[in-house]
Amino acid sequence: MDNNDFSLSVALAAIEPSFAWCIGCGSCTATCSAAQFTEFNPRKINLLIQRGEVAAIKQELKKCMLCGKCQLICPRDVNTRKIIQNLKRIMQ
Amino acid sequence: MKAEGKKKVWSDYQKNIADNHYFYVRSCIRQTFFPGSETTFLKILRNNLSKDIFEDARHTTCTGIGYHTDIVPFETLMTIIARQFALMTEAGYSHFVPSCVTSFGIYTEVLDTWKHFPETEEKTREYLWKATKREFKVPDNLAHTSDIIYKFRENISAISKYRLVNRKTGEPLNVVEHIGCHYSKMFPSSGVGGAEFPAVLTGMVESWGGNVIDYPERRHCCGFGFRQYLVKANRGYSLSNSKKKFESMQPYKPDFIVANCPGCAMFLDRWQYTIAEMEGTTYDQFGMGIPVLTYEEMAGLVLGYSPWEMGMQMHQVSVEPLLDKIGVEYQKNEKYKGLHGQDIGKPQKPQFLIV
Amino acid sequence: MIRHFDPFVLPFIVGFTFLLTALAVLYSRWFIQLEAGSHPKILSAFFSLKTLNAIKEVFLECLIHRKIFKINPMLGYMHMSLAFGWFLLILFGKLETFIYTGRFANAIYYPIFFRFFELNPHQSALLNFFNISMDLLLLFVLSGVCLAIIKRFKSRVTGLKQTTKHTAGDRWALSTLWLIFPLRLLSESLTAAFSGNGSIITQPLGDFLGSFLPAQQLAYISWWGYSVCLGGFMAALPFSRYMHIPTEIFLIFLRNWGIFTNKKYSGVSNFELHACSRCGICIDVCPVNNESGRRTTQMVYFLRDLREKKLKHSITENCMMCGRCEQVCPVAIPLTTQRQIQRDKSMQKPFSDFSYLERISYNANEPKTEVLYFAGCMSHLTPGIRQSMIKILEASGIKYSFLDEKGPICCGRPLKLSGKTEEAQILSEKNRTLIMASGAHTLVTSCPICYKSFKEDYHLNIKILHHTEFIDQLLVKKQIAIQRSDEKIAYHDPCELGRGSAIYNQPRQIIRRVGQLVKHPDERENARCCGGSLANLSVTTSERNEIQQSVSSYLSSQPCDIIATACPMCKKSIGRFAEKPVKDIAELVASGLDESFMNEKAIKNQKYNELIFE
Amino acid sequence: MTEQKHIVIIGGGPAGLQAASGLKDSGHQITIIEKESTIGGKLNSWHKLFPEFQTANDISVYLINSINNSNTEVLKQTIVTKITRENNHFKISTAQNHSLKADAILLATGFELFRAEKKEEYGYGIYKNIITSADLESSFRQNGLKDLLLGKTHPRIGFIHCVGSRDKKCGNTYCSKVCCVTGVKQAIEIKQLIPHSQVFNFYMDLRMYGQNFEELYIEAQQDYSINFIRGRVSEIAENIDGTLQIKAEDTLSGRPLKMNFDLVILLAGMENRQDYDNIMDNNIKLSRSNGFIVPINRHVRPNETTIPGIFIAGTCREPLSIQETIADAKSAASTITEWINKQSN
Amino acid sequence: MGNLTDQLNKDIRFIEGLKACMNCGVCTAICPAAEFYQYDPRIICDTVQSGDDELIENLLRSETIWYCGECMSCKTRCPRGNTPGFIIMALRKLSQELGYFTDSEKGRQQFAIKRAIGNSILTTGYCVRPELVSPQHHPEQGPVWEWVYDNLPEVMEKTGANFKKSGPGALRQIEPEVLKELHQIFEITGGYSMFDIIEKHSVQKAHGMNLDPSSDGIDNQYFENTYTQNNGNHNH
Repeated sequence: MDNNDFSLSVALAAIEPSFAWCIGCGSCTATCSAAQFTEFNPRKINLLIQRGEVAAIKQELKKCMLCGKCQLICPRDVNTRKIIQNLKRIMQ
Repeated sequence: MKAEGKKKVWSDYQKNIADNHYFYVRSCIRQTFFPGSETTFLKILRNNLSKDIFEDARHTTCTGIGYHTDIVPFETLMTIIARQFALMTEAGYSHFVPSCVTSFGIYTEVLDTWKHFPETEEKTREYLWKATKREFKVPDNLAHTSDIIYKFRENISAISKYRLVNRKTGEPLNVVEHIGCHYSKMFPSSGVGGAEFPAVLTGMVESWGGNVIDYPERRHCCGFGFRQYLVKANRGYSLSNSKKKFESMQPYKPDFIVANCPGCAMFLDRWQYTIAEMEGTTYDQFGMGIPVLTYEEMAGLVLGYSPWEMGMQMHQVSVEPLLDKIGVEYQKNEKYKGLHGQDIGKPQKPQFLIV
Repeated sequence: MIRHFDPFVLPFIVGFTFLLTALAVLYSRWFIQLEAGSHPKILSAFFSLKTLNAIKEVFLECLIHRKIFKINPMLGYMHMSLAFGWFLLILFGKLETFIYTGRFANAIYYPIFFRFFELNPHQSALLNFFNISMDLLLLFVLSGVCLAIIKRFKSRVTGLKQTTKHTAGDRWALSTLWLIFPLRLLSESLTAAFSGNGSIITQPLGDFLGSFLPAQQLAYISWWGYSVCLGGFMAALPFSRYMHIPTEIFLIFLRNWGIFTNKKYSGVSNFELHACSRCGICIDVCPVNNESGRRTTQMVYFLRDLREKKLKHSITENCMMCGRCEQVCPVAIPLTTQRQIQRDKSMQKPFSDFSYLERISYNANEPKTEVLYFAGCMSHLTPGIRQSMIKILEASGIKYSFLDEKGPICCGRPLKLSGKTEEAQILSEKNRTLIMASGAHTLVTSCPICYKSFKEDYHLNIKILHHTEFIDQLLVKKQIAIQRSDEKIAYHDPCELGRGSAIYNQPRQIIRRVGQLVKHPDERENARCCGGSLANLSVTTSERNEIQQSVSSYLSSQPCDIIATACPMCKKSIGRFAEKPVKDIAELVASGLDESFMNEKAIKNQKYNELIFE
Repeated sequence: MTEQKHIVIIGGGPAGLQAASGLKDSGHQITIIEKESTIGGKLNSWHKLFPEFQTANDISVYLINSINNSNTEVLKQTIVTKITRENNHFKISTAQNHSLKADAILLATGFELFRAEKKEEYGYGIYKNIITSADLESSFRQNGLKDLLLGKTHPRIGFIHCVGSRDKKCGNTYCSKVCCVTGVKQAIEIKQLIPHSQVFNFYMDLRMYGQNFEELYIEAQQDYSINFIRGRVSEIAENIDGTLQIKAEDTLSGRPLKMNFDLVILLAGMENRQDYDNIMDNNIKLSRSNGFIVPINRHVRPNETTIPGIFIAGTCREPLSIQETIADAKSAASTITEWINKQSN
Repeated sequence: MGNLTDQLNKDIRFIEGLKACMNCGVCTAICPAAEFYQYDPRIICDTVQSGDDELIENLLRSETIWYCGECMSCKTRCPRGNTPGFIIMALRKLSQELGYFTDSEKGRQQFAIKRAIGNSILTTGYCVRPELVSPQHHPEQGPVWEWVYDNLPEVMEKTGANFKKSGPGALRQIEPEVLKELHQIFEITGGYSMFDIIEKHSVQKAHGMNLDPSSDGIDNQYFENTYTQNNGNHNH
């Protein structure tokens, strides 16, 4: 953990800090359109950002269809779609 | 580090260790790699401490390694163990002393299982009777050989010839103690000092003048992992675990490592060689590695036993630097000689590790 | 003979020539940049009624400013007085000089500074008539200027909540513009004071001023000022919002000849861009602005930044794409298209991998299905809608199947809106194949977002209906019937369905059958954005909530029992804060279904299929 | 007016004080027996109270004032040695040789903090810079962690939840209930004190059961960017530089995780280790569960023990927050008055 | 509860090992295997606790259950008194009984272990004997061991071992009648049948892989394969 790369979470925090509000309830993953067909797991992505495990995220991100369901059901009003959107831009 | 804190912990784990009349069983790994240690243990008990310790030639392995590689069923294991107990009972002993930590763990586990599931003990008695017509009593006292040495550490200290002190500087030697996982992790109360800060080796080291160092990965497994070492394809597991420990202890500049588990002692010795040859790194300043002792050898040295009769030539990491620090007198050229001084050749020198 | 030159006209001439050259250069460049195929189109359309229409429109929009009048007469008058008044001044001035000199061709500045050059009062009645009318026109224009000045300092007077922030070019042009006509009045009056060539306004004013001022000297200075301002204004024009005055004229012609901005940025886009008068009408209607006081992202600023090449991602992305601004834009610029183009640009190479979709295939649960129902992602979060649709479909007795029963593949519109067109296509292709595989002749969806992309991007050769259209047809063809209740229902038009797809009537027809439809100000084209829109990629959650909150409270405050809508997203956004029950039309219908009727007609459904799906 | 009775309250903490002030106008004689030299109980060692950061001192001052200039008698530094029952009253004798006749006894003996050294793997009392939540409160009272962090400006600080709670290994299967929110509260306080510190909470579940607790948790995440990791810490070891290495699993990402900390705070749970049996004479037997005293009925008679005349209030019955304790003490007071009235007619 | 769960519940170590897991992850935190392999004991507990036969069968056929080193560190820590290590042992037993173990690379290694350790127990009375640790299979043992290995009788004599002689002492020869008792115990307690099951399924697998397992001993292709093959997909 001490040698993880937190640059991404720092960069993202400047644009959209709400990823840190996640309580890991997993409802985003439960509702995710992509998650019914794949292992895609928005909850985990959100977590990996916080843990600075960037490498794992990149491939995963590509599965998101940006449909925005996650946003509608998040109990903590995490701006999930904006987060993914910006991640895509940062990592591109 | 606040020592008094630890002392408090130890006080919670005062283990009852019988003080005489032991029934001794050997260890697969100990007798294979460091038979001298077992010899030394018996000598110390019989000659220095004049205790009665009996070994029955008919005892066998506890099949622990087979059990922990999952090829030997629990029932078989329990019955084999029952047989050992039977031998003990027949010999009129009731204090059972295994030389192996894995065995010790297994004996503890089996006794615990019999306590919680009496039907299993019944079944085992049945099996044993069917197979060997033997019967047994459960031992009154179960102690690992290191517990025995721990119990008599002060007596040994009283008659010691050497101290675990650097003869030149007078400084106590820095000792890394490593406890076999199965000694007390499974049943903390079965080990002297419990699972977190076992006192069994620390007690010896401290009463013989040494200074035990505590390092972050102290509790970590040496990495034997049974199948993880025995199968060539898995040895990376074994190696990486030991490596983790070496890296974690290095900054404390240990003078030697002492272990109470046959496997651990051997691995911590051999993996230093492997890492040196693979990566060109050793964990001391001189490229010779950190000497790894069995607690029997440590006791033997303190009492002035000849390192070579104790079989310390069988270590891959040379022990001489340590012997010199302590000031032990020994014959350099005797090291690789046979019992009657005959020449039986010498091991080759490793590429990197200095011997 | 009369003097025909004086150095003070130089500033005007310089400014004027600069303006002409500038426009010539720019317009010809943009004209060349027009999309391939536009030029022949123009040629063919040039000699046709289209051109006449264009001229009419120019007159109505650029001079009279009809649209602005509609939105708010005060503002309309202001624009008209300035534009039309000024136009007439030029026209009458020209005529006056023509009659006076008897020559048509005069120095370009001559009519403008006529009163300076011709000091003797007119003799003929005709000329006096012109003199009078010129004075009146000047008054007319000045009234506009006054309003403009008031507007700037007290915008609410002209009915605008906010007015646009200005750039340097704007400020320069603006201040010169304000000065032009007062100075003209002053110069003419002062001149009249000593020459008596004034008319009903300038003469008395001149006499009055002359009574205590050295009229002759001041007049000359004032003429200088007048010329400088004129020249200054024209010089500043290409760099200011006033660029819209000439540009709009061209744009109207292009539009009438059928030239629009399509998917790519082209020459016409430039015309559109510069035709924006920054009137600021789009600011007031913008949901993002209204609720969150964000004053950077509205179209007027978006276009300005784009024009000045300092457009930021955050600006491009912070828009609900609800299309309300486009609705009210007096210049009728295709604003959302413009923004979409910028989004497409901002997204570099594709960054998605939907290979996992390959595994999915359509397995028909029955041999032949006529109607294919696609709930859409959002409807899966509003089971009410989904279940109601099933109930209705069952009742109708049509052979249908539920494409995304197990959960949907996104229609791709959200990706498209975020500028990832290519990636969106992968999704739409996948859905397309699934839809076609079903063999259905009609596709019904509950989600306006999906509906729009089905219509626009899917190129399906089968009927595509939003469930409101579908239900309406069912009712019209008496396939289902509902018992009418006397509940008052206010309908909220979803952006994508209303402005987006021009479906306003079907929902209302259905509601009239269910209960009483309640009218309210912000409906149809003027419907508000619910705040849920997926199009906005940078709005924060709290800003989103503010928008949802105000829409909800607006709707709740209407004299109704139920708030109805036809979009799962709207339902969720409004439902979150509304004090009154929020229902989707499908739910209203499903709950009001007339069972007895159902049974009777259950037999006839085969006929029905022939009826609507010929 | 019924004849005056004598009510003895054992324990001068929040529960005892509140009960006393609830009874002071009942016309009965009230005695508080407190083993410490001051009354106020654990309140005296807390700094601020969740969820609104109310100063603990204010509360104790309030409680103490509420019994001032009433005829309530307070015996400080007094330890009860024996309680015997004599026909319809009790006799209480103390180590300080008092002998009191009591018609009713209220046990407000409170709780003891779990002895964190029992979780050896966490090395409390063995490694420096491992402290309990209580230690942290007192160092807050002495204003700051300077002595602990040696002026580090960017320290990394870890909170370990459920220490001595929900843990069979140390015999406490129950949840101590207040540690979750305490951890969140203290994390925030640390952030306020050392803005550049990195704070991590290791939890199994966060049980934000009370009004505004969840809001505090949200605040911790949103305004103080405190990190929460769902995973129980397995062990702590000291590095050569004195920092602490912890091991845990980040169960939400399913990865083992190793981190170094400058300071680790153990959120020690509540225990009731009072040896009542020794004090009570043989015919008085309180029923206990997990060490806490069991009332006749948790729902409707929470303050009455199985022995008529002996009542309970506060955390000697179950883990409670300060607010709950005080509410409980109020109910205990009225229960006692009712009971006495019943007795006398 | 599924059928596999029932079978697991027959194993005392399973009953002992899994009481009620609350997924706190402390076992994974302490686990040496989790640091090295893609391995998470918590998830294994969770899976067996789910009682879902399909999931458990996948587990029994997976590499995962063979990663544990049985150091039992997890037993010390679990706040609910579970022992993931025991659960693993129960799973491995079942995986072998059902023949699932040959589906995984790590599982197939049971063959090598049986041939080496199993046979050693039965023939020498000890799991490990110096003869078994050939420098060829154990390069990591280093030159000193090579020297020991080449001079076993002398070296052992010097250290006071009773190498291959009768009577007590280290490395003594275990007498035939003792071995007989051992065999009978294996016979009666199911030790042999476990060996046979391992042999049976392994031999089948060997043929499936076109590798010769030979009748016994360690000089054959399948031993070589199971003893040395590592596809490198096991670690983080």
